[in-house]
Amino acid sequence: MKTINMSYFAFFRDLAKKSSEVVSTQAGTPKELYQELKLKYDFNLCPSKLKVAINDEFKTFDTVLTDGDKVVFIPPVAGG
Amino acid sequence: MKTINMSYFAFFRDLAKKSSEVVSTQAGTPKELYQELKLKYDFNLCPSKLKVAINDEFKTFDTVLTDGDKVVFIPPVAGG
Amino acid sequence: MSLTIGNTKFEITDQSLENRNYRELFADPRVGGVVTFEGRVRNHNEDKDVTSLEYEVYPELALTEGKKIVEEALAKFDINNAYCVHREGHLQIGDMAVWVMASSEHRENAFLACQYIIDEVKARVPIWKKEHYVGQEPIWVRCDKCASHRHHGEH
Amino acid sequence: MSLTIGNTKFEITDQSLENRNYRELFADPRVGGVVTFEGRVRNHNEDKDVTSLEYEVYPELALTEGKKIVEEALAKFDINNAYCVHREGHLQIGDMAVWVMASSEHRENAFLACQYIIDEVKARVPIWKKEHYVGQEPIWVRCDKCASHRHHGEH
Repeated sequence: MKTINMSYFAFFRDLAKKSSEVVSTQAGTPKELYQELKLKYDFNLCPSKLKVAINDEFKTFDTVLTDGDKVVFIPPVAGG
Repeated sequence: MKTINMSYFAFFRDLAKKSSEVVSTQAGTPKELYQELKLKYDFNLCPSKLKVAINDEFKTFDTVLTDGDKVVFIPPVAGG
Repeated sequence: MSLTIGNTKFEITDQSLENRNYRELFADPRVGGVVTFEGRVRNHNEDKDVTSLEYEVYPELALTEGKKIVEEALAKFDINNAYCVHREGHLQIGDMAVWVMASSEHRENAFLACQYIIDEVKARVPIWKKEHYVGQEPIWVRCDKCASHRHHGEH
Repeated sequence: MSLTIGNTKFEITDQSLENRNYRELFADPRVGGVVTFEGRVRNHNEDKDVTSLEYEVYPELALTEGKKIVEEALAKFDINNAYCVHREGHLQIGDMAVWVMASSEHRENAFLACQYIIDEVKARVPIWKKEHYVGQEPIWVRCDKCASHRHHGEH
């Protein structure tokens, strides 16, 4: 088990009803972690529409997660 | 003979040393009028680089001049 | 609210963008052209009447990604300076949401750089907007359409 | 100096263009994007050091031609509003010589319209500039090269 520091923004924050939490998980990658959170919070965005940041940098969904990582799932952006 | 109200701007005003004058001319078109003024004031811009306005509207160099017209020869513009 | 000058190329603020004085950003005497883009909150989007907008920002990543975009523009185009500032928080119709500036000796480069920055900021910087409507639930723009809406099918 | 609003699309002024408030020009709540272009006096042109610029205007024709250009932009592009103001008189390095604004629902149209207006104004509106240099006679820009320079050959 590893500890991941999740932050939730916008669409995901509304569904999770929180902006951050610490999760204990066996997920090895963001892809697996998203599947867990999808079940937990009814996250209903297709993974193909998402990006992921690990420790405040964009990473791919199959990056290996490390204990203590900060992870943010990024729904389609809409600035401007 | 007809009477033409000339206005001079910029490059031509500097050469003519005046910003307007009334000229009496037998020139039938701006093309002929420019040849006269070229001799009088040493206007040394090729006619192909110029435009002409009659009564504050762009016209061609072979427009027929009418007594009392206001004529302006327009050197290459450089706004902005 | 301080004016961001010098090395800062991208900024997020919760303060109004009106009445800022940006003159220092292009005080370089070589500058002949300055192009700016202001994005403002419209009163409609597609067929819906919008009443206000909430901008939410992932600040750490928005700042690094925004700065990267402005630096890309500086590298790609022959410009003297470029800068972008984006609002966060709750905005009303007509409020300025984003401001972009590019300055150059020759104007074509400033137009290209300014358009590049706003296009990339909209596509890449982690900022989201929730639109509020007359008589409808607010939605997160661009998230609504890609959600699978599973609740709608549950009876 | 009054702010030109309403039907006036093109203006010539002998007053500074700094610190004007143009907000009314795009107060339309449908407007999502505002693109502006500022042309400023550079300290060089080609290989010469410029110290100042004099703008001379043929006012009657400049106003009708300038207005025509802005109206062309309004007809060609899907924009809400557009406007241009040009200085006359003696300007110093860094002074704003021309300001163009185009506003639209979608930003691409505002970029296209703003660029169209400045390109056409520079090409068509009867405004001339005399550049002053360090240690050289001033010249009327774009007239020097097409003059036949007959005096140079007279000995």
